[in-house]
Amino acid sequence: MTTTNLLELSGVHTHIGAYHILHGVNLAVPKGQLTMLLGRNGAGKTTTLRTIMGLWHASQGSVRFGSTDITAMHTPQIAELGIAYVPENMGIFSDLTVKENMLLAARAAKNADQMDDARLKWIFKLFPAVEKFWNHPAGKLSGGQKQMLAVSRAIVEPRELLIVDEPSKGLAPAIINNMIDAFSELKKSGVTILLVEQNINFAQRLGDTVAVMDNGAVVHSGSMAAFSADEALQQSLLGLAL
Amino acid sequence: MLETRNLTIRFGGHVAVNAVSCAFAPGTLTAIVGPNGAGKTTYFNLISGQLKATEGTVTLDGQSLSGLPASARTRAGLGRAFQLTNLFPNLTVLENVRLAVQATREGAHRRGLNLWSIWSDHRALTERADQILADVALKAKEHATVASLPHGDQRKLEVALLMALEPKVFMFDEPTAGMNAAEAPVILDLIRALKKDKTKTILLVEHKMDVVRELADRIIVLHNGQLVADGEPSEVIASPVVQEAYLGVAKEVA
Amino acid sequence: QSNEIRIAHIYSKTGPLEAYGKQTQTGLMMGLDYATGGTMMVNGKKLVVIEKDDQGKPDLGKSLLAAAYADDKAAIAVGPTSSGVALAMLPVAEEYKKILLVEPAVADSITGDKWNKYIFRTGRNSSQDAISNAVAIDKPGVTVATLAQDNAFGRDGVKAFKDALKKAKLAHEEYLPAATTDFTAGAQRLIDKLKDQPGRKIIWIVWAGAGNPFKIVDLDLKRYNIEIATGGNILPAMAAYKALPGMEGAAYYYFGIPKNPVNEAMVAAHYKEFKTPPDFFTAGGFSAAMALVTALKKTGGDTNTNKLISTMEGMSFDTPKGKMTFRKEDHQAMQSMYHFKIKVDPAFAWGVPELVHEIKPEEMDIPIRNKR
Amino acid sequence: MNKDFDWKPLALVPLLALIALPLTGSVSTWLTLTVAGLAMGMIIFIIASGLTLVFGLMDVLNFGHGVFIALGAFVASTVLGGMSDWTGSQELWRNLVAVFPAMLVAMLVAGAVGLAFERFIVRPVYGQHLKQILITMGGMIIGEELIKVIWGPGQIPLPLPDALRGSLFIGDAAISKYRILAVIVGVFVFGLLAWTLGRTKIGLLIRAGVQDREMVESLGYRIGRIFVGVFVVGSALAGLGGVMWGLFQQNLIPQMGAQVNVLIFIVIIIGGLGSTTGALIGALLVGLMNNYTGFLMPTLTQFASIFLMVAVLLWRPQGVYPVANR
Amino acid sequence: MISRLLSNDMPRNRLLALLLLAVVLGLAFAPFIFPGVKALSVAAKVLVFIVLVASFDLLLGYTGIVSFAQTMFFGIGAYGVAISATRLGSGWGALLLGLGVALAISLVLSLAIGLFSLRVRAIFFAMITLAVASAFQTLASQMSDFTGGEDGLTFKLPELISPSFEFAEEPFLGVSLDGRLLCYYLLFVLAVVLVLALLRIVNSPFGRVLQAIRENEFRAEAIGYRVVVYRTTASVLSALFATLAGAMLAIWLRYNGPDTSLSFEIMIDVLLIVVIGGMGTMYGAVVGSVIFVVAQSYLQDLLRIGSEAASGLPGLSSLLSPDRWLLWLGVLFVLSVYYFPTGIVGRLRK
Ligand SMILES: Nc1ncnc2c1ncn2[C@@H]1O[C@H](COP(=O)(O)OP(=O)(O)OP(=O)(O)O)[C@@H](O)[C@H]1O
Ligand SMILES: Nc1ncnc2c1ncn2[C@@H]1O[C@H](COP(=O)(O)OP(=O)(O)OP(=O)(O)O)[C@@H](O)[C@H]1O
Ligand SMILES: [Mg+2]
Ligand SMILES: [Mg+2]
Repeated sequence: MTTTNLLELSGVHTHIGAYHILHGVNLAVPKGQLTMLLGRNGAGKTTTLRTIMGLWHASQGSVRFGSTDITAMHTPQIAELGIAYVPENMGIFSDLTVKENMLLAARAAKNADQMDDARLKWIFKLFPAVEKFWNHPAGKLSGGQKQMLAVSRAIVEPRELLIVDEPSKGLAPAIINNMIDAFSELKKSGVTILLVEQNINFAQRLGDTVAVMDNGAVVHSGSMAAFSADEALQQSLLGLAL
Repeated sequence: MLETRNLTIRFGGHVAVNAVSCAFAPGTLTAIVGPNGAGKTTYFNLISGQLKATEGTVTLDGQSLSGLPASARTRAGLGRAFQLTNLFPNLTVLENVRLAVQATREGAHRRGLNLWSIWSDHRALTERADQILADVALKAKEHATVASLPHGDQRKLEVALLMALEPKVFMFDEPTAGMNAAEAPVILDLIRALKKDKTKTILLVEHKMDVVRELADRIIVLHNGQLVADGEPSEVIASPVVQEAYLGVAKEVA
Repeated sequence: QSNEIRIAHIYSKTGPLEAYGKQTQTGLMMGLDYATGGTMMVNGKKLVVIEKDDQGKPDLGKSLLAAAYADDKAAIAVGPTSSGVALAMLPVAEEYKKILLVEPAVADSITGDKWNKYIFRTGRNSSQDAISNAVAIDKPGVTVATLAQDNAFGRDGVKAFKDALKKAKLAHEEYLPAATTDFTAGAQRLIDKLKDQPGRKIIWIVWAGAGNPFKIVDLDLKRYNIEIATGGNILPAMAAYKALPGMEGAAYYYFGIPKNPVNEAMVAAHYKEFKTPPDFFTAGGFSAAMALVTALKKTGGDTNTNKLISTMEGMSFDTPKGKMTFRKEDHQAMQSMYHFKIKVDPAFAWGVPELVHEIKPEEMDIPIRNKR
Repeated sequence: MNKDFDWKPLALVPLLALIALPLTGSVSTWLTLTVAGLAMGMIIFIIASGLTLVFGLMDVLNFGHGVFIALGAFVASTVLGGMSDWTGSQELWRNLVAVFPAMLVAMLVAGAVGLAFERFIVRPVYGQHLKQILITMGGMIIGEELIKVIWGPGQIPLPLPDALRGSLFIGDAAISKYRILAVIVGVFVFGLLAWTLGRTKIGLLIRAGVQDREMVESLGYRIGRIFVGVFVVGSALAGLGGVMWGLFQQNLIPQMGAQVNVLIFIVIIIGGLGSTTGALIGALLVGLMNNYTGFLMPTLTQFASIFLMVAVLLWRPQGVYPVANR
Repeated sequence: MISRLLSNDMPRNRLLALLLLAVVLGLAFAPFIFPGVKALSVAAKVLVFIVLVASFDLLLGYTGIVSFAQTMFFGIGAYGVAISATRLGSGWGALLLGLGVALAISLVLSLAIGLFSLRVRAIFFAMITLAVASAFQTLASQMSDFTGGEDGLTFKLPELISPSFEFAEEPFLGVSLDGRLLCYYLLFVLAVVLVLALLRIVNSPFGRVLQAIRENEFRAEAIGYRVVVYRTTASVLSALFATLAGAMLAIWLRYNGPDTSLSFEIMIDVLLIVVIGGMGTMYGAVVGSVIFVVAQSYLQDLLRIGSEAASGLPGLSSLLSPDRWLLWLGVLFVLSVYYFPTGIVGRLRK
């Protein structure tokens, strides 16, 4: 199977202030697949995602999205190319209602009536809380509900690439199942997904390819199947067996 | 003994915690589980005083805490770590912990209002803080500012602050959420050590069922704000409410 | 050193009264030039003016005056623009035993209870303003109500005015906060008090500052036959008078009114330099210069303070407003004021005050308020 | 939105007027005061409306806002000064023809200066209140001094066009004509703002951007440009407010902007930071309150609006219409 | 020893230490190093501002409260001295009584404002204090029988610290030994003591709690600190120190009026100094005050030189005119926020 890479980072270095965080990250996200980015706390996963989104800029190396070089582009431009991003802290607008949060994510809609009904229904089915609290201020949601809203926002309109930072944290097992369903459905519809995850089961069930980071660099990448099978590798990279 | 009686809170029409009566004995670890939005965090908020109950009471060792503000409840012996990390972002890791040590040790409320002694003279506080940081494996980063810590380390610090308070009641709200599987044991070991102490009351909100199964002496289940199950871990997990509403039938992943 | 006479001019070069202060400075320089015949010399000594900016701040004025006397060795100081600054400065003159010629600060207490013997004033004081206005409108059968700022300036003014009214009846005193912008409420109270009075009804306004109390005519006072009267003001402020043709009052100065050679010279010089007529405070600065040079000429250029004081007490000197005399008791310059009536002339951007009558110093009974 | 519209704050305005009725004594006096107060409120609303956007929505504590008000007024004086044929005319339409371009030019100039102000002064300090206070204060000083350089440090007159002087009468109660114009302009500004913020996404975007700028950008919005745009509109509205305020005062001083700062901050706070309706109510309440206390207890007028603000905050600590749940 | 005196809060940077040493020595010997009435006035103003700014930094830098009422308390101190000296004569008793009454009023007022407003949103607190301060200013000018209104009060103080008192015939090192000199040293000692006291307070356990509250009020409450108590205590302390600074001003000027101690302009100067110096560092107050007050006092002189140099270029020279000194002060505001985001002390310590 020959796959083209939708997103490609090569030799990316990122500095935050005086700190040198990423030391030459090479990462390829094949089109139409779900790529899992794993690694210990502090390995640089979040930093990598933020660098892709242009929230921090690489000091060296390049980031390509499809045929576009997005290394130096500004965040809104990058998002407009068709990338949705769920940050680690969820980025909920707590003063706005759930509806308003969703409306902002739906770029094509001018007001709430113009949002895609079928898609909303689908979201409501996956994450009932979003419907239930539709007119509530989002700041009042529970931790898990916020997480659901954050993911719902990312999928309210179709996007080519979905980047999600730890979507499963704080979710009840039943909802994690929904989340897994959601991502597999999205994948089926042709969306490419890049996920950072700590929940290994989650990672294993969904991932097509895997990349493991440590100390600001990708130290392993390959297919999920091969990674799952190789316990010694897991042990050495993550300090545990899946 | 921590006890809530008929504890209720309404937000407009929505009853987030509905008449929950429950007692927690020292020396036991009670896990609180339930779907997202079940009211677990809100229940904690009611106990620790971040929210005012619409109805019901909270007592600790027979002393009523109901009218007290959060700070007074903390001084009375309730300790709390938050679900969403909530620290002093521009102070160093060490100072964060030291502040918590100062807050509750040795009648230290007065010490907090002490305007005239020099802070750095209070060596004992620093030593204690250092010790706690060693416990949560953050010693190496004690001079880093909190804002620059990765998410996982912030979670650890959150727990460290709780430890520093040396409360009678420990309330953990998803302490390992977002923590790497290799790091989580540090926190879990701490909780195990607390359990050994046998005098502490421990409440733990956690979605990872393997953790719950291993640590809990007892599980209570909240659903739509109501207490719907209470008992032995294996029993409760096997019960149909939990299987259906929480675990999403048998497709357990965590 | 002995070939120079240093004069410090401390005024609001900047701050809220900047525009006034600058007029004074212009007038002072023109006056010195005129009085010395363009030489800036008196008895072979050069007059040097040192400018200092008090920014309208009393504390600053105070330390500047001290610095002027001590560091800059000024023999005489002129200024300042604001009364508050002047009052803070008075003790400094006494401390350093040097003359302070106050111009144009108006507060009565400068030559009243806060006075000391080193203080002279060429500018008019509040009483002169108020009393001249009283003289202008004080007729039998007239009912007057006053509208003033609720501060020392307004209350002093009304008090002096009230004391000077002999024939007219005072119906009401209205004090509004100095920062008032909407005068409707005050106007309504005035109307309520005046509307049922018989005879001629006048609201006398004493107001300095940003608000525009003349807007009350928009409430159509004519319905009740109520007129408005007020003193003179600087030209931009008199733009508001355009809406009040026929209004009467008494002014300190208007360039078209006094007929004397000094005024003619000043107006001509001012037109030449700035293409505009001189204003209120220009005349003041000019008068101060005339007083200084007259005194210095009399002492033969001697700046000994006691000698200057004895020379200046009772001294008369020419100014754009005619002859002024420093009263011996309180060193206040006695001077004419002008009863005017507003005429609207499209050639001018302001309401033009036409002279009705020159109120000579003798016609005004200005009380002596210092405790000498 | 209409179903559960919170009418209580709206009722405050007639309530205040009713309380004042027995106190003022005569109906015609009360009517004069009330109508003048409401119209004054409208003028205050116009000068405060820009700040609703800048401070209320964008959360920029712009102490320099007053400078745009002053700027608008001074620009108007120049424009009107050049059209004395039109302003001097007795015909209303000719006067309005003169006032309209004055407003337009004032808004354009204020908006353009706002653009520069945003770029050089406000942009580095979004989200940092303290620095905003300082840097905009600096901007205010610079602006005021530049006004002095251009128009001179003194007072300059801005006479009201002839046909707008004087009053109309309802029985014995007088209503000055200019205030009627102010009400018309105020209603127009209110309508436009309420529509833009209520019916389009722009209001949401700004509020979201204030909370989490990075997230809004990650959603693909160029929040930087939106902020610039809103700031420019806010400044232009301040310029318009300046024209109205200047014509009301009839004379201008460079410090006039600083003088209205506290007043408009009070209005915005009463309104609930960012709510247009709230700001309108705040302005009307302040206008009425000033007139009633001015009539009943003149010495207390200065404290009236502060008292009002404290009272409102005791009732609703977030202002009458907190924007978060608008 | 020095370290205890500074409450173990050392400058932690050699340049900063040298700078502070220079400031202290410069102020200690100011009458001898910088001759002239103006220079001494500037030095005295620096002393007053150091205390005022340091008191404000306790509130702003350490506790994170933005208040515009600091000059109100400053004014209360100044009026306390001024009114009692005007009414009760020029004795030490009157001076102390006035100060005592002023401190009591500040205490009550700051307590009231604190308890009421610290419960509302931070930004509302700022606006409320702004409104209260402006109302207070109006009040001071309206109660003119008592306060002298806009004109203010000029008064006499004890002989010992008045200019007319000379305790030695001969000048010493060219400086006449008079009451003015004594007055300056009184201020100097007061300033040193007060700043050291503030330094002690911010480095006490209490001071640390304040910083915690500034960082995250919610969490500070959760770990057991009663936030309202701490914040109110901080506002009261800050108000009291500001009152003392006001008294120092009145003692030096022997005059007080609304513009001198209550004006919003002073408030803004104070804010700017805190930012230039470095928020949350008492040393910032010291360094910032010196730089700012000196710059403000001599800016006009500097501009005069500039505008003479630029007299050939009409546009530039009207901008460089000394009358437009405020313009440049405004530019200074803007630039200092741009280039010293952490203040001088923050930058040096980095
Ligand atoms: N603002 C910052 N300033 C300085 N260092 C930072 C900052 N943000 C992150 N870092 C550092 O960058 C490194 C990588 O952090 P990052 O957040 O990318 O880790 P992560 O892999 O996402 O960890 P986690 O799983 O805990 O979220 C960490 O060592 C962290 O301390
Ligand atoms: N301040 C509030 N105002 C209104 N509703 C609230 C408030 N706080 C919580 N809620 C609601 O109460 C319910 C319970 O929330 P809570 O945070 O206790 O859930 P939780 O059980 O902790 O869930 P999670 O596992 O997702 O953290 C939620 O539906 C939430 O929306
Ligand atoms: Mg991360
Ligand atoms: Mg929760």
